[in-house]
Amino acid sequence: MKSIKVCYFAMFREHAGVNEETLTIDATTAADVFRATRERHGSAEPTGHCKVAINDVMADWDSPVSDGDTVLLFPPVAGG
Amino acid sequence: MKSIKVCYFAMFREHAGVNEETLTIDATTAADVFRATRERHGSAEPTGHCKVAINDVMADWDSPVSDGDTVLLFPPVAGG
Amino acid sequence: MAIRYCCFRLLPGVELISVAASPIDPDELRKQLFDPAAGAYCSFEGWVRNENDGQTVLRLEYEAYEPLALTEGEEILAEAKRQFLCQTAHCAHRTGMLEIGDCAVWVGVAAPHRDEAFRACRYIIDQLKVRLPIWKKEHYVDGHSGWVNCERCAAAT
Amino acid sequence: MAIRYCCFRLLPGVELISVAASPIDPDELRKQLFDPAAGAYCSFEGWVRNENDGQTVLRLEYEAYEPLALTEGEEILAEAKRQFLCQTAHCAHRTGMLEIGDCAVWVGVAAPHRDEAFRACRYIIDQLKVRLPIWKKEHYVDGHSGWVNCERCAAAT
Repeated sequence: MKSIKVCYFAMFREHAGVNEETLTIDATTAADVFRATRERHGSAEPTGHCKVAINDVMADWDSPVSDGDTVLLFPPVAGG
Repeated sequence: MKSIKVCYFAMFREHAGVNEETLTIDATTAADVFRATRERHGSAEPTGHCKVAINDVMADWDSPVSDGDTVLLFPPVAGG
Repeated sequence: MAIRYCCFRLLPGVELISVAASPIDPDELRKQLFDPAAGAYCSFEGWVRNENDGQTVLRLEYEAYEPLALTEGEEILAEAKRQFLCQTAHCAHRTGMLEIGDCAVWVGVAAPHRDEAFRACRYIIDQLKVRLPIWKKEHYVDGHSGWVNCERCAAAT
Repeated sequence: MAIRYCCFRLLPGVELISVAASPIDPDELRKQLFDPAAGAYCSFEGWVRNENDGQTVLRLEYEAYEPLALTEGEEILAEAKRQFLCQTAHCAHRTGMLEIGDCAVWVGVAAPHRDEAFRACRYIIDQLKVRLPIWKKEHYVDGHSGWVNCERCAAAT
Protein backbone atom coordinates (compact mmCIF):
# COMPACT_ATOMS: atom_id res chain seq x y z
CA MET A 1 0.00 0.00 0.00
CA LYS A 2 1.19 3.49 -0.91
CA SER A 3 0.30 6.90 0.42
CA ILE A 4 -0.64 9.04 -2.61
CA LYS A 5 -1.78 12.64 -2.46
CA VAL A 6 -4.42 13.21 -5.15
CA CYS A 7 -5.33 16.71 -6.43
CA TYR A 8 -8.64 17.26 -8.22
CA PHE A 9 -9.46 19.98 -10.72
CA ALA A 10 -12.63 21.47 -12.15
CA MET A 11 -15.29 18.76 -12.62
CA PHE A 12 -13.19 16.21 -10.69
CA ARG A 13 -12.90 18.62 -7.76
CA GLU A 14 -16.67 19.03 -7.74
CA HIS A 15 -17.18 15.26 -7.86
CA ALA A 16 -14.74 14.71 -5.00
CA GLY A 17 -16.00 17.63 -2.97
CA VAL A 18 -12.40 18.39 -1.98
CA ASN A 19 -9.37 19.99 -3.70
CA GLU A 20 -7.10 17.20 -2.59
CA GLU A 21 -6.93 14.17 -0.34
CA THR A 22 -4.35 11.56 0.61
CA LEU A 23 -5.29 7.99 -0.24
CA THR A 24 -3.61 4.86 1.07
CA ILE A 25 -4.02 2.50 -1.87
CA ASP A 26 -2.53 -0.40 -3.72
CA ALA A 27 -1.54 1.40 -6.96
CA THR A 28 1.26 0.73 -9.46
CA THR A 29 0.45 3.31 -12.15
CA ALA A 30 -1.32 6.67 -12.47
CA ALA A 31 -4.23 4.79 -14.04
CA ASP A 32 -4.60 2.73 -10.85
CA VAL A 33 -4.89 5.96 -8.85
CA PHE A 34 -7.49 7.33 -11.23
CA ARG A 35 -9.52 4.11 -10.97
CA ALA A 36 -9.43 4.29 -7.18
CA THR A 37 -10.77 7.87 -7.21
CA ARG A 38 -13.44 6.87 -9.70
CA GLU A 39 -14.76 4.20 -7.39
CA ARG A 40 -14.66 6.71 -4.55
CA HIS A 41 -16.29 9.68 -6.29
CA GLY A 42 -18.19 8.32 -9.25
CA SER A 43 -16.77 10.00 -12.37
CA ALA A 44 -17.03 7.80 -15.46
CA GLU A 45 -14.75 9.95 -17.66
CA PRO A 46 -12.45 7.65 -19.68
CA THR A 47 -8.72 8.27 -19.27
CA GLY A 48 -8.41 8.98 -22.99
CA HIS A 49 -10.01 12.42 -22.49
CA CYS A 50 -8.11 13.24 -19.32
CA LYS A 51 -4.54 14.08 -18.42
CA VAL A 52 -2.43 13.28 -15.42
CA ALA A 53 0.65 14.81 -13.82
CA ILE A 54 2.88 13.32 -11.12
CA ASN A 55 4.72 15.75 -8.82
CA ASP A 56 4.02 18.67 -11.20
CA VAL A 57 5.33 16.91 -14.31
CA MET A 58 2.96 15.77 -17.06
CA ALA A 59 2.81 11.95 -17.07
CA ASP A 60 1.16 9.05 -18.86
CA TRP A 61 -1.54 6.81 -17.41
CA ASP A 62 0.96 3.93 -17.23
CA SER A 63 3.60 6.04 -15.47
CA PRO A 64 4.55 4.38 -12.14
CA VAL A 65 3.57 5.99 -8.84
CA SER A 66 5.65 5.79 -5.68
CA ASP A 67 4.81 6.15 -2.04
CA GLY A 68 4.54 9.88 -1.23
CA ASP A 69 3.84 11.02 -4.82
CA THR A 70 1.33 13.73 -5.65
CA VAL A 71 -0.98 12.79 -8.54
CA LEU A 72 -2.87 15.59 -10.33
CA LEU A 73 -6.04 14.52 -12.10
CA PHE A 74 -7.06 16.77 -15.00
CA PRO A 75 -10.51 16.41 -16.60
CA PRO A 76 -10.79 17.34 -20.33
CA VAL A 77 -9.25 20.79 -20.73
CA ALA A 78 -10.98 23.74 -22.37
CA GLY A 79 -8.69 26.74 -22.47
CA GLY A 80 -9.25 29.81 -24.60
CA MET B 1 -8.39 62.58 -81.86
CA LYS B 2 -9.59 62.59 -78.26
CA SER B 3 -8.78 64.78 -75.33
CA ILE B 4 -7.82 62.44 -72.46
CA LYS B 5 -6.74 63.54 -69.01
CA VAL B 6 -4.07 61.15 -67.71
CA CYS B 7 -3.19 60.86 -64.00
CA TYR B 8 0.13 59.32 -62.97
CA PHE B 9 0.93 57.63 -59.66
CA ALA B 10 4.12 56.71 -57.81
CA MET B 11 6.82 55.57 -60.27
CA PHE B 12 4.74 56.73 -63.26
CA ARG B 13 4.36 60.19 -61.69
CA GLU B 14 8.13 60.38 -61.26
CA HIS B 15 8.70 59.29 -64.87
CA ALA B 16 6.23 61.86 -66.19
CA GLY B 17 7.41 64.61 -63.88
CA VAL B 18 3.77 65.70 -63.46
CA ASN B 19 0.76 64.41 -61.51
CA GLU B 20 -1.49 64.71 -64.51
CA GLU B 21 -1.63 66.06 -68.03
CA THR B 22 -4.19 66.28 -70.82
CA LEU B 23 -3.18 64.53 -74.03
CA THR B 24 -4.83 64.94 -77.41
CA ILE B 25 -4.34 61.49 -78.89
CA ASP B 26 -5.77 58.92 -81.24
CA ALA B 27 -6.75 56.26 -78.68
CA THR B 28 -9.49 53.61 -78.70
CA THR B 29 -8.69 51.72 -75.50
CA ALA B 30 -6.97 52.31 -72.16
CA ALA B 31 -4.00 50.35 -73.51
CA ASP B 32 -3.63 52.90 -76.33
CA VAL B 33 -3.43 55.68 -73.76
CA PHE B 34 -0.81 53.77 -71.76
CA ARG B 35 1.26 53.21 -74.91
CA ALA B 36 1.12 56.93 -75.73
CA THR B 37 2.39 57.86 -72.26
CA ARG B 38 5.11 55.24 -72.52
CA GLU B 39 6.46 56.77 -75.69
CA ARG B 40 6.27 60.16 -74.03
CA HIS B 41 7.88 59.30 -70.68
CA GLY B 42 9.84 56.12 -71.20
CA SER B 43 8.44 53.53 -68.76
CA ALA B 44 8.76 49.97 -70.09
CA GLU B 45 6.48 48.39 -67.46
CA PRO B 46 4.24 45.79 -69.17
CA THR B 47 0.51 46.29 -68.74
CA GLY B 48 0.22 42.89 -67.07
CA HIS B 49 1.77 44.29 -63.88
CA CYS B 50 -0.16 47.54 -63.94
CA LYS B 51 -3.76 48.58 -63.42
CA VAL B 52 -5.93 51.22 -64.97
CA ALA B 53 -9.04 53.13 -63.97
CA ILE B 54 -11.28 55.28 -66.13
CA ASN B 55 -13.19 58.11 -64.44
CA ASP B 56 -12.49 56.60 -60.97
CA VAL B 57 -13.74 53.11 -61.86
CA MET B 58 -11.31 50.19 -62.22
CA ALA B 59 -11.11 49.19 -65.88
CA ASP B 60 -9.39 46.72 -68.21
CA TRP B 61 -6.68 47.59 -70.71
CA ASP B 62 -9.12 46.96 -73.56
CA SER B 63 -11.82 49.18 -72.03
CA PRO B 64 -12.79 51.93 -74.51
CA VAL B 65 -11.90 55.54 -73.81
CA SER B 66 -14.01 58.51 -74.87
CA ASP B 67 -13.23 62.14 -75.46
CA GLY B 68 -13.04 63.88 -72.07
CA ASP B 69 -12.29 60.76 -70.04
CA THR B 70 -9.83 60.71 -67.15
CA VAL B 71 -7.48 57.71 -67.27
CA LEU B 72 -5.60 56.76 -64.08
CA LEU B 73 -2.38 54.81 -64.62
CA PHE B 74 -1.35 52.62 -61.67
CA PRO B 75 2.12 51.04 -61.57
CA PRO B 76 2.45 47.71 -59.69
CA VAL B 77 0.85 48.19 -56.28
CA ALA B 78 2.55 47.41 -52.97
CA GLY B 79 0.21 48.04 -50.08
CA GLY B 80 0.75 46.79 -46.55
CA MET C 1 -28.95 32.26 -35.55
CA ALA C 2 -27.59 32.46 -39.08
CA ILE C 3 -29.69 35.49 -39.98
CA ARG C 4 -27.46 37.54 -37.70
CA TYR C 5 -24.61 37.46 -40.20
CA CYS C 6 -26.60 38.51 -43.26
CA CYS C 7 -26.46 42.23 -42.74
CA PHE C 8 -23.46 44.48 -42.23
CA ARG C 9 -24.05 46.62 -39.22
CA LEU C 10 -22.68 49.98 -40.20
CA LEU C 11 -22.57 51.82 -36.90
CA PRO C 12 -22.77 55.58 -37.24
CA GLY C 13 -19.33 57.16 -37.11
CA VAL C 14 -17.48 53.89 -37.60
CA GLU C 15 -15.50 53.66 -40.81
CA LEU C 16 -14.93 50.24 -42.32
CA ILE C 17 -11.72 51.38 -43.90
CA SER C 18 -9.49 54.38 -43.59
CA VAL C 19 -6.58 55.45 -45.80
CA ALA C 20 -4.94 58.40 -44.14
CA ALA C 21 -1.74 60.19 -43.20
CA SER C 22 -2.54 60.16 -39.46
CA PRO C 23 -1.10 57.39 -37.23
CA ILE C 24 -3.08 54.16 -36.83
CA ASP C 25 -4.34 53.48 -33.29
CA PRO C 26 -4.82 49.68 -33.16
CA ASP C 27 -6.30 49.70 -29.67
CA GLU C 28 -8.96 52.24 -30.62
CA LEU C 29 -9.80 50.36 -33.84
CA ARG C 30 -9.97 47.05 -31.94
CA LYS C 31 -12.57 48.43 -29.53
CA GLN C 32 -14.89 49.30 -32.41
CA LEU C 33 -15.16 45.60 -33.28
CA PHE C 34 -16.61 44.50 -29.97
CA ASP C 35 -19.70 42.35 -30.39
CA PRO C 36 -21.30 40.19 -27.65
CA ALA C 37 -21.80 37.38 -30.19
CA ALA C 38 -18.12 37.36 -31.22
CA GLY C 39 -15.94 34.76 -29.53
CA ALA C 40 -12.85 35.35 -31.63
CA TYR C 41 -10.83 38.38 -32.67
CA CYS C 42 -7.89 38.25 -35.04
CA SER C 43 -5.81 41.23 -36.03
CA PHE C 44 -2.87 41.79 -38.32
CA GLU C 45 -0.48 44.71 -38.46
CA GLY C 46 2.22 45.50 -40.97
CA TRP C 47 5.13 47.24 -39.25
CA VAL C 48 7.88 49.14 -41.03
CA ARG C 49 10.95 46.94 -40.67
CA ASN C 50 14.58 47.94 -40.91
CA GLU C 51 15.48 45.63 -43.78
CA ASN C 52 14.15 44.40 -47.12
CA ASP C 53 15.86 42.14 -49.64
CA GLY C 54 19.17 42.60 -47.85
CA GLN C 55 19.06 46.40 -47.89
CA THR C 56 18.88 48.49 -44.72
CA VAL C 57 15.70 50.54 -44.79
CA LEU C 58 15.56 53.92 -43.03
CA ARG C 59 11.92 54.77 -43.67
CA LEU C 60 8.99 54.06 -45.98
CA GLU C 61 6.80 56.37 -47.98
CA TYR C 62 3.28 55.36 -48.97
CA GLU C 63 1.30 56.94 -51.75
CA ALA C 64 -2.37 56.05 -52.22
CA TYR C 65 -5.12 56.99 -54.59
CA GLU C 66 -7.66 57.33 -51.83
CA PRO C 67 -11.00 57.32 -53.70
CA LEU C 68 -10.34 53.93 -55.28
CA ALA C 69 -8.41 52.56 -52.28
CA LEU C 70 -11.52 53.12 -50.17
CA THR C 71 -13.96 51.54 -52.65
CA GLU C 72 -11.69 48.56 -53.29
CA GLY C 73 -11.01 48.14 -49.57
CA GLU C 74 -14.72 48.12 -48.74
CA GLU C 75 -15.28 45.51 -51.43
CA ILE C 76 -12.54 43.30 -49.94
CA LEU C 77 -14.05 43.62 -46.45
CA ALA C 78 -17.49 42.72 -47.81
CA GLU C 79 -16.05 39.67 -49.60
CA ALA C 80 -14.37 38.50 -46.38
CA LYS C 81 -17.57 38.89 -44.38
CA ARG C 82 -19.53 36.91 -46.96
CA GLN C 83 -16.97 34.12 -47.37
CA PHE C 84 -16.04 33.62 -43.73
CA LEU C 85 -19.25 34.67 -41.97
CA CYS C 86 -17.45 37.07 -39.71
CA GLN C 87 -19.39 39.74 -37.90
CA THR C 88 -17.19 42.76 -38.38
CA ALA C 89 -14.02 43.45 -40.33
CA HIS C 90 -12.23 46.78 -40.50
CA CYS C 91 -8.93 47.95 -41.88
CA ALA C 92 -6.73 51.02 -41.93
CA HIS C 93 -3.80 51.95 -44.17
CA ARG C 94 -1.26 54.71 -43.70
CA THR C 95 -0.07 57.18 -46.29
CA GLY C 96 2.95 59.48 -46.12
CA MET C 97 6.38 59.02 -44.55
CA LEU C 98 6.71 56.24 -41.97
CA GLU C 99 9.58 55.42 -39.62
CA ILE C 100 10.85 51.99 -38.51
CA GLY C 101 8.29 50.38 -36.20
CA ASP C 102 5.34 52.46 -37.41
CA CYS C 103 2.14 50.58 -38.15
CA ALA C 104 1.57 50.82 -41.93
CA VAL C 105 -1.56 48.69 -42.13
CA TRP C 106 -4.02 47.24 -39.63
CA VAL C 107 -6.73 44.61 -40.17
CA GLY C 108 -9.15 43.48 -37.46
CA VAL C 109 -11.85 40.82 -37.63
CA ALA C 110 -14.43 39.68 -35.07
CA ALA C 111 -16.15 36.35 -35.69
CA PRO C 112 -18.05 33.69 -33.75
CA HIS C 113 -15.11 31.24 -33.87
CA ARG C 114 -11.37 31.41 -34.39
CA ASP C 115 -11.12 29.62 -37.73
CA GLU C 116 -13.34 32.22 -39.41
CA ALA C 117 -11.49 35.08 -37.71
CA PHE C 118 -8.04 33.87 -38.84
CA ARG C 119 -9.11 33.08 -42.39
CA ALA C 120 -10.98 36.36 -42.90
CA CYS C 121 -8.08 38.39 -41.51
CA ARG C 122 -5.59 36.61 -43.76
CA TYR C 123 -7.83 37.02 -46.79
CA ILE C 124 -8.19 40.74 -46.20
CA ILE C 125 -4.47 41.51 -45.81
CA ASP C 126 -3.55 39.30 -48.80
CA GLN C 127 -6.10 41.07 -51.00
CA LEU C 128 -5.29 44.57 -49.72
CA LYS C 129 -1.66 44.10 -50.68
CA VAL C 130 -2.40 43.24 -54.30
CA ARG C 131 -5.59 45.18 -55.03
CA LEU C 132 -5.44 48.56 -53.31
CA PRO C 133 -3.97 51.42 -55.39
CA ILE C 134 -1.19 52.03 -52.87
CA TRP C 135 2.53 52.29 -53.57
CA LYS C 136 5.49 51.96 -51.25
CA LYS C 137 8.83 53.67 -51.65
CA GLU C 138 11.74 52.42 -49.57
CA HIS C 139 14.41 54.89 -48.48
CA TYR C 140 17.70 53.10 -47.87
CA VAL C 141 20.61 53.87 -45.59
CA ASP C 142 22.85 54.54 -48.63
CA GLY C 143 20.65 57.49 -49.66
CA HIS C 144 18.93 55.71 -52.52
CA SER C 145 15.22 54.94 -52.69
CA GLY C 146 13.03 52.60 -54.70
CA TRP C 147 9.40 51.83 -55.40
CA VAL C 148 8.65 48.30 -54.16
CA ASN C 149 7.54 45.91 -56.95
CA CYS C 150 8.68 48.46 -59.54
CA GLU C 151 12.26 47.34 -60.09
CA ARG C 152 11.32 46.55 -63.70
CA CYS C 153 10.14 50.10 -64.37
CA ALA C 154 13.26 51.42 -62.67
CA ALA C 155 15.47 49.25 -64.87
CA ALA C 156 13.86 50.70 -67.99
CA THR C 157 14.61 54.33 -67.25
CA MET D 1 20.62 37.34 -40.86
CA ALA D 2 19.28 33.93 -39.79
CA ILE D 3 21.27 33.83 -36.56
CA ARG D 4 18.95 36.52 -35.19
CA TYR D 5 16.15 34.01 -34.76
CA CYS D 6 18.10 31.33 -32.95
CA CYS D 7 17.89 32.76 -29.47
CA PHE D 8 14.84 33.77 -27.47
CA ARG D 9 15.37 37.22 -26.15
CA LEU D 10 13.95 37.14 -22.67
CA LEU D 11 13.79 40.81 -21.80
CA PRO D 12 13.90 41.51 -18.09
CA GLY D 13 10.41 42.00 -16.71
CA VAL D 14 8.69 40.64 -19.79
CA GLU D 15 6.78 37.42 -19.23
CA LEU D 16 6.32 35.08 -22.17
CA ILE D 17 3.11 33.77 -20.70
CA SER D 18 0.81 34.82 -17.91
CA VAL D 19 -2.08 32.92 -16.35
CA ALA D 20 -3.78 35.26 -13.94
CA ALA D 21 -7.03 36.58 -12.51
CA SER D 22 -6.28 40.19 -13.50
CA PRO D 23 -7.70 41.60 -16.77
CA ILE D 24 -5.69 41.19 -19.96
CA ASP D 25 -4.46 44.45 -21.51
CA PRO D 26 -3.91 43.59 -25.22
CA ASP D 27 -2.48 47.01 -26.07
CA GLU D 28 0.16 46.78 -23.35
CA LEU D 29 1.06 43.20 -24.33
CA ARG D 30 1.28 44.18 -28.00
CA LYS D 31 3.81 46.91 -27.26
CA GLN D 32 6.16 44.38 -25.64
CA LEU D 33 6.50 42.61 -28.99
CA PHE D 34 7.93 45.53 -30.89
CA ASP D 35 11.07 44.63 -32.81
CA PRO D 36 12.66 46.75 -35.58
CA ALA D 37 13.25 43.58 -37.63
CA ALA D 38 9.59 42.51 -37.44
CA GLY D 39 7.42 43.43 -40.42
CA ALA D 40 4.35 41.51 -39.34
CA TYR D 41 2.30 41.25 -36.17
CA CYS D 42 -0.61 38.87 -35.72
CA SER D 43 -2.73 38.67 -32.61
CA PHE D 44 -5.64 36.54 -31.52
CA GLU D 45 -8.09 37.12 -28.69
CA GLY D 46 -10.75 34.86 -27.32
CA TRP D 47 -13.73 36.91 -26.13
CA VAL D 48 -16.50 35.63 -23.87
CA ARG D 49 -19.51 35.36 -26.12
CA ASN D 50 -23.17 35.32 -25.16
CA GLU D 51 -23.99 31.94 -26.65
CA ASN D 52 -22.60 28.41 -26.96
CA ASP D 53 -24.24 25.35 -28.50
CA GLY D 54 -27.58 27.15 -28.58
CA GLN D 55 -27.54 28.10 -24.89
CA THR D 56 -27.43 31.70 -23.71
CA VAL D 57 -24.29 32.23 -21.65
CA LEU D 58 -24.23 34.80 -18.83
CA ARG D 59 -20.60 34.47 -17.80
CA LEU D 60 -17.63 32.11 -17.86
CA GLU D 61 -15.45 30.82 -15.06
CA TYR D 62 -11.89 29.66 -15.76
CA GLU D 63 -9.91 27.42 -13.45
CA ALA D 64 -6.22 26.80 -14.15
CA TYR D 65 -3.46 24.81 -12.59
CA GLU D 66 -0.96 27.60 -12.95
CA PRO D 67 2.42 25.85 -12.42
CA LEU D 68 1.83 23.43 -15.29
CA ALA D 69 -0.12 25.93 -17.43
CA LEU D 70 2.96 28.18 -17.39
CA THR D 71 5.45 25.41 -18.23
CA GLU D 72 3.26 23.98 -20.97
CA GLY D 73 2.53 27.46 -22.36
CA GLU D 74 6.22 28.32 -22.54
CA GLU D 75 6.88 25.05 -24.35
CA ILE D 76 4.15 25.87 -26.92
CA LEU D 77 5.61 29.35 -27.50
CA ALA D 78 9.09 27.87 -27.96
CA GLU D 79 7.71 25.33 -30.46
CA ALA D 80 6.03 28.09 -32.45
CA LYS D 81 9.19 30.19 -32.55
CA ARG D 82 11.22 27.22 -33.74
CA GLN D 83 8.71 26.06 -36.36
CA PHE D 84 7.76 29.42 -37.83
CA LEU D 85 10.93 31.45 -37.23
CA CYS D 86 9.03 34.22 -35.52
CA GLN D 87 10.91 36.70 -33.40
CA THR D 88 8.66 36.98 -30.39
CA ALA D 89 5.50 35.23 -29.25
CA HIS D 90 3.65 35.89 -26.02
CA CYS D 91 0.35 34.80 -24.57
CA ALA D 92 -1.90 35.50 -21.62
CA HIS D 93 -4.83 33.52 -20.18
CA ARG D 94 -7.40 34.65 -17.67
CA THR D 95 -8.63 32.77 -14.63
CA GLY D 96 -11.67 33.49 -12.49
CA MET D 97 -15.10 34.81 -13.40
CA LEU D 98 -15.43 36.59 -16.76
CA GLU D 99 -18.31 38.60 -18.20
CA ILE D 100 -19.53 38.76 -21.82
CA GLY D 101 -16.98 40.62 -23.93
CA ASP D 102 -14.06 40.03 -21.57
CA CYS D 103 -10.81 38.88 -23.15
CA ALA D 104 -10.19 35.32 -21.93
CA VAL D 105 -7.03 34.62 -23.89
CA TRP D 106 -4.56 36.69 -25.91
CA VAL D 107 -1.81 35.55 -28.26
CA GLY D 108 0.59 37.90 -30.03
CA VAL D 109 3.33 37.11 -32.52
CA ALA D 110 5.90 39.33 -34.26
CA ALA D 111 7.69 37.91 -37.28
CA PRO D 112 9.63 39.12 -40.32
CA HIS D 113 6.72 38.32 -42.70
CA ARG D 114 2.99 37.78 -42.46
CA ASP D 115 2.81 34.10 -43.32
CA GLU D 116 5.00 33.19 -40.35
CA ALA D 117 3.09 35.54 -38.05
CA PHE D 118 -0.33 34.08 -38.97
CA ARG D 119 0.81 30.46 -38.79
CA ALA D 120 2.62 30.84 -35.48
CA CYS D 121 -0.34 32.67 -33.91
CA ARG D 122 -2.76 30.00 -35.08
CA TYR D 123 -0.48 27.19 -33.85
CA ILE D 124 -0.21 28.75 -30.41
CA ILE D 125 -3.94 29.25 -29.83
CA ASP D 126 -4.78 25.78 -31.19
CA GLN D 127 -2.24 24.16 -28.88
CA LEU D 128 -3.12 26.28 -25.85
CA LYS D 129 -6.73 25.17 -26.11
CA VAL D 130 -5.93 21.46 -25.98
CA ARG D 131 -2.77 21.31 -23.87
CA LEU D 132 -3.00 23.85 -21.05
CA PRO D 133 -4.49 22.56 -17.78
CA ILE D 134 -7.31 25.11 -17.88
CA TRP D 135 -11.03 24.43 -17.50
CA LYS D 136 -14.00 26.54 -18.47
CA LYS D 137 -17.38 26.54 -16.76
CA GLU D 138 -20.28 28.17 -18.54
CA HIS D 139 -23.01 29.81 -16.49
CA TYR D 140 -26.29 29.87 -18.42
CA VAL D 141 -29.25 32.22 -18.30
CA ASP D 142 -31.46 29.44 -16.90
CA GLY D 143 -29.30 29.23 -13.75
CA HIS D 144 -27.50 26.04 -14.70
CA SER D 145 -23.79 25.74 -15.36
CA GLY D 146 -21.54 23.24 -17.07
CA TRP D 147 -17.87 22.44 -17.58
CA VAL D 148 -17.07 22.72 -21.28
CA ASN D 149 -15.88 19.42 -22.84
CA CYS D 150 -17.05 17.58 -19.70
CA GLU D 151 -20.61 16.71 -20.67
CA ARG D 152 -19.65 13.04 -20.44
CA CYS D 153 -18.50 13.36 -16.84
CA ALA D 154 -21.62 15.35 -16.06
CA ALA D 155 -23.82 12.63 -17.54
CA ALA D 156 -22.19 10.03 -15.29
CA THR D 157 -22.93 11.72 -11.99
